[in-house]
Amino acid sequence: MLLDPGFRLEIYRRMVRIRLFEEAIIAHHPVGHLSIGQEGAIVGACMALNEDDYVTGTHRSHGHPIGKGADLRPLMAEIFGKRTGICKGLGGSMHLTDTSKGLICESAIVGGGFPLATGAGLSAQVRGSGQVSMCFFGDGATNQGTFSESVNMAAIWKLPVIYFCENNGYAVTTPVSRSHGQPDIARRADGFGIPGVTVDGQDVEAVLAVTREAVSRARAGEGPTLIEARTYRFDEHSNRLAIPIKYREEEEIRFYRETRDPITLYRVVLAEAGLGDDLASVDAEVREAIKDCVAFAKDSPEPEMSDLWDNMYSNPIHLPGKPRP
Amino acid sequence: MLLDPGFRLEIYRRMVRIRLFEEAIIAHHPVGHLSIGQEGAIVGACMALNEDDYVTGTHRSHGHPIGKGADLRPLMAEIFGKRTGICKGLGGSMHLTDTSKGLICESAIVGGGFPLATGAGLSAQVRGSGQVSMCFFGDGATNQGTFSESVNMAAIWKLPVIYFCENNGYAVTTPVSRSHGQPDIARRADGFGIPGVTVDGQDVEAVLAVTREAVSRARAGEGPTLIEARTYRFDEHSNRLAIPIKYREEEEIRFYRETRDPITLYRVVLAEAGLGDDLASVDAEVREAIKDCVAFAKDSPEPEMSDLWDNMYSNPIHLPGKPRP
Amino acid sequence: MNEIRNDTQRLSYLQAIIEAQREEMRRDPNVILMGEDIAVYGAQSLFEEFDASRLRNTPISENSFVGVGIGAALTGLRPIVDLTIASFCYLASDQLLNQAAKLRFMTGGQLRVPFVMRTSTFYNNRTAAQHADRPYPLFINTPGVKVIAPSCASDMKGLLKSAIRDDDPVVVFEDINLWGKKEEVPTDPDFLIPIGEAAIRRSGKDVTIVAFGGTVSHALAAAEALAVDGIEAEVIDLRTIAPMDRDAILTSVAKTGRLVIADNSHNVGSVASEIAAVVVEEGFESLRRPILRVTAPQVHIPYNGTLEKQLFVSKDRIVEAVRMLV
Amino acid sequence: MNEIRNDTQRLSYLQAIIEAQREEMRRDPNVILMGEDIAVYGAQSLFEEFDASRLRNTPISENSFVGVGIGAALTGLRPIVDLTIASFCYLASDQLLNQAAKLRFMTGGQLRVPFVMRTSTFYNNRTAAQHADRPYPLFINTPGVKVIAPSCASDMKGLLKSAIRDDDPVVVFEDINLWGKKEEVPTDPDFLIPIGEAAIRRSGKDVTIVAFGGTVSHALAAAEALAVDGIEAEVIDLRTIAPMDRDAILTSVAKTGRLVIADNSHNVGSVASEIAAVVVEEGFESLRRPILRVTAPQVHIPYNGTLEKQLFVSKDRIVEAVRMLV
Ligand SMILES: Cc1ncc(C[n+]2csc(CCOP(=O)(O)OP(=O)(O)O)c2C)c(N)n1
Ligand SMILES: Cc1ncc(C[n+]2csc(CCOP(=O)(O)OP(=O)(O)O)c2C)c(N)n1
Ligand SMILES: [Mg+2]
Ligand SMILES: [Mg+2]
Repeated sequence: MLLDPGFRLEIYRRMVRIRLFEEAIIAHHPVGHLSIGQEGAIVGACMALNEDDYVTGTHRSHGHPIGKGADLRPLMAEIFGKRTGICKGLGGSMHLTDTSKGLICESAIVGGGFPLATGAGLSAQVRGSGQVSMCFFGDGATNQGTFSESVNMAAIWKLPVIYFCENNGYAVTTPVSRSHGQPDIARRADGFGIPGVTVDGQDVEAVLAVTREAVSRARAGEGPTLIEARTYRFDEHSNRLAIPIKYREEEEIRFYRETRDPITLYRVVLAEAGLGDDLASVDAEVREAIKDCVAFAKDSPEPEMSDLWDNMYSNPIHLPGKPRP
Repeated sequence: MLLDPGFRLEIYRRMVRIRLFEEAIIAHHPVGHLSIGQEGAIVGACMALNEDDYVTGTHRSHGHPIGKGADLRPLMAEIFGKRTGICKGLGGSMHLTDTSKGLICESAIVGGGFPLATGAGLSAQVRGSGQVSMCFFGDGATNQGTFSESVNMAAIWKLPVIYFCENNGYAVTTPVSRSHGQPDIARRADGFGIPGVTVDGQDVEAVLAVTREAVSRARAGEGPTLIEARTYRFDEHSNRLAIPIKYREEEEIRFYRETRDPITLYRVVLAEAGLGDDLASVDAEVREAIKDCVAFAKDSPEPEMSDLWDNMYSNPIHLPGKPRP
Repeated sequence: MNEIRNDTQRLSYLQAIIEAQREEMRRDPNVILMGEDIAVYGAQSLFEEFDASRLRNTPISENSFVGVGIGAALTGLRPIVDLTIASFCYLASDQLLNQAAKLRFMTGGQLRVPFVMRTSTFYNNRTAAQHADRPYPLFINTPGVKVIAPSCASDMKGLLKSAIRDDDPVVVFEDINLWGKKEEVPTDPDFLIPIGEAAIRRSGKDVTIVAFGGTVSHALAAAEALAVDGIEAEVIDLRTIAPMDRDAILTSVAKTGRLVIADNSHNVGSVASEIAAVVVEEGFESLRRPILRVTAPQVHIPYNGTLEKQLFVSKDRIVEAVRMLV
Repeated sequence: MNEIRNDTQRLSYLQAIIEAQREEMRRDPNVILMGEDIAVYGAQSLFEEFDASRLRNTPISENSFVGVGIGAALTGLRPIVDLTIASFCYLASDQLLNQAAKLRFMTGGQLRVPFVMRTSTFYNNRTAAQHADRPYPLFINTPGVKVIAPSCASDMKGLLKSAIRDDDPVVVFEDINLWGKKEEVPTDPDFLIPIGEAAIRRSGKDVTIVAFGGTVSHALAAAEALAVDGIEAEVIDLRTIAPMDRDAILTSVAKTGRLVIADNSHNVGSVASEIAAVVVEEGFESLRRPILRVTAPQVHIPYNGTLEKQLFVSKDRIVEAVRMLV
């Protein structure tokens, strides 16, 4: 695969945006589930998509919109619960859904995105729009019944859906080895008659390559693909949940942080490709953008009680508890 | 496999009991979903079990208790909705659950039995009782999320469960080819790391053999097995549902009825084994038993309103609508 | 039961469902129909007219095919999902209540969810407790979902068409005890009945009877029987369960001072309970007597048909309740 | 809040849950605990004492692991399933309502279902609408399930122990806003509080306030504030939501003639609605004023914490409601 240098820098830029966005969360408003360590999987998958392709994500929701190219200001304002947030402060950290970039749901119900992504694929097929639907989910989510149900439906109807597993090895404290009858998630694809591929999620271009193949199959009407990207979460499950037990070794965490960081690894690749000088300017640019979005979020107003009512239905309905006009 | 002649005749007897029981339903009280054509799969599976092993079944519920050796009188009385029915006339045709034979549920919610059977396996394991749990279900049911969820749990915990698919090719009018990403149901097992085997469901001894193997694995602590028995339903989906479309060929039905009837096929086997003379006496005996159970059902009283209240809770509770004593 | 427009056509309740779907599928290519064995449940004639791509026989995967419909609704289609039997609603309730009901709100209004889920209550049909639920209350506590329960063919047509054109998720409760009932139904392809408005089926000054779906005909029969004795009942057909037309109920009770509610849900936590709560909260001053709920008792539905049919709302049970009040 | 037996121990609400489970696991080897990451949700100390075979970390498969618990209950175990967050109840509602609730009945009493499902309401926690449900009404319309919602540590211990020993399915609603609250809790391993009985937390003659779970402390605070002005409120802690102690409520209202219900459910189809319906049906003669429901409004729970906390029951909202009645 010969990638254009500008495109490669955009890959790099989006990974750094996710990383610094979340470091800013840690510094300024520590809520939620971070994607730090998983940027290669996310960005590799998103860069294989067109802007109008659909995406569903998870409780670990910050990476997907950024990977898909969303503006940072409304995302950070959402983290802060502000009215200028992408969801007006109503959705929050687990739900950074930017529909202008094709996102239709970041589901905090684990497994909730499978049917929705599948439905988006059905919609694209019925309308003949040529769009594909990218469904992000974790290793833990594959044990939810909606996974099998949805993959099967996409298989029957040859829907243009890519089921993309960010396998970070754990669901909260539960390792894949103790929650899956066998640990190769991609192997589940065969039972539904679709291809399943495993890829190194820390190698962003490898992820891009397998995803592009899945996207072409989907656009060609050949149906869904299951991609399992092996990755790792560098931080705790969530900033907000105290974990009283030790379920993974310090050694393991150090190994990933020090030798398998997708950004560090990609810097080496780009440097070898002669793009080393550009990295620093991308870094600086992203740092500025982060500063800007944090300031924007801090300065923004909170939503008002009337916003709750205004976002409930497509038509005005007088419901119990709604202040009479 | 060398089977004792008495055991073989018992296999035959149970198949004939299912067949004649359901023919009596057609003649006397036409309700429900019949297992005619599927007796080989059901009885082959049940004969691999001990009396205290657990069984869960489906809306097509008549075969499982008979296969497991249940008395016919309470079953037929249940069909007639009588108080002497196995479920006191409260459960009915889709729910012939005889707990004295290890049955714990005949679920009319398609897929509802998977977790229950898995739980019975967990119970046997925790209590160290040595029992196994046999989960019957249809081809259509495998698309329910509970199938994958439950099989996976049984796989992780190596539970003594046998997942036994009566694949009769259709879910109501929907053929397997249009509802399954790929049609080999047994192939789904591999995704969960358990063995999956396919067997000719019209060959009762073949079914018995594969089930015995699965039962030994289960009792030995080696975990669950998925068995797919290829079978065929000779009658309509249900006596009570008008099917306005043609979804299977007359030719196909005739082929199965005429050449793949599990009872006819087994008669040939037994005759070849020199048991031909015994068949007629088994037939006569079963015919008598059926006559007897129909008469019993007809003569039995209906349940009373108080029976509804008496079967709700383990302790007396005064609930809205309950007549004050 | 609605005023007859220019042209009408004699349709059963089930035919009205099919015609409403046919007309909306003609009108808007984004309307699709999904469900298990949909041809069996009435849609076979649609297969003759529409592209198979818009008629999807689904595998048995309730939570997911409802969710697939919702996902399609988020992305340009207007899906109708037929969930056949209402006892299967629990399986699909997560996608309905955690996704469809919440997504517009949770995205700050970025998304709309033009999604219809049809489901039919199969009571009085000797199919026992796992097929006979009337889970009307399941979808009313969580806001964000509209719920309708039409009582006759013309209402079904007009309300279902409104549901299909609505940009919010709508659950449609059909009643199989009504499927065969025929009446004159407007043929105007723009015949719509607004969601959220009750109908006064009969005027009266002595007592208000609120009913919906399968209980409306019993309420009307009860009113006729009571009229013989000079008791004039006002019969309100709720038509929409959520959002509820509280004004129609309160206005009627302000006139009659007495209220009986006929609802085939189990008693506890029923739609009837909600109506009673609204009236004792907002209409207390006009209440002259207790509010009586005529519902299914708090016991499961048995297979035995003789017992089963005694559990549901009937003309006699409504008459008896009214007589306790007047 | 219960009368103190011989020995007590200071425990938080969450610790009371753990101790109740520990004692019952000691008492009966058939009691097991299942759920996702159960060690994280408080059970880690149980791992030190009990065999791993009785402590099952489940995959993320709510409908099935609840059903696995039910299947185990049918066959000799007494499982406790921890469903962690109440917003996930919809996913598991089919096994709960179509199987656990119905199987004793549908088998004519052949089976018993000694099954406990714990779940906690995560509101006021800035986790937004997909984590903040208070779906108390979900399990009350279908008969066959008992539902408890303890308001304090000792009640939690006594009721949860009763639930574990009960032969019917019991849903236990925990309230995370109470998890940290400590009080003296009896250490007697046979300390049990009967399911189905409400408690009068404070006597009064002017108004009845019915509350449960997280709203009880607000009701008591409201009563204290009202007492300053000479208004004596009777506070009833429902403790069990189903079957409901209707006699306790009706007796109190017979005395006070006024009723306010504090329930964090959304308003429509709430537990409060059911209580209001019962009282206007059976206690109408004693009612002097409208029944007011203090509930969450019919709007989703936002992420923004400032707005979120205004949606739930508070002392001030209860005081305001009472003042409208007296
Ligand atoms: C239906 C449901 N069950 C449980 C949870 C609680 N929960 C939140 S995240 C999580 C683990 C998810 O694991 P995985 O899918 O691997 O995603 P990861 O967190 O590793 O990104 C769990 C159990 C939930 N949010 N939704
Ligand atoms: C949850 C649920 N969905 C749908 C139905 C309606 N239904 C009853 S039987 C059936 C087909 C089941 O097919 P299969 O599992 O192959 O069993 P078979 O009837 O062929 O024995 C369907 C869809 C149901 N009872 N439960
Ligand atoms: Mg994970
Ligand atoms: Mg089948």
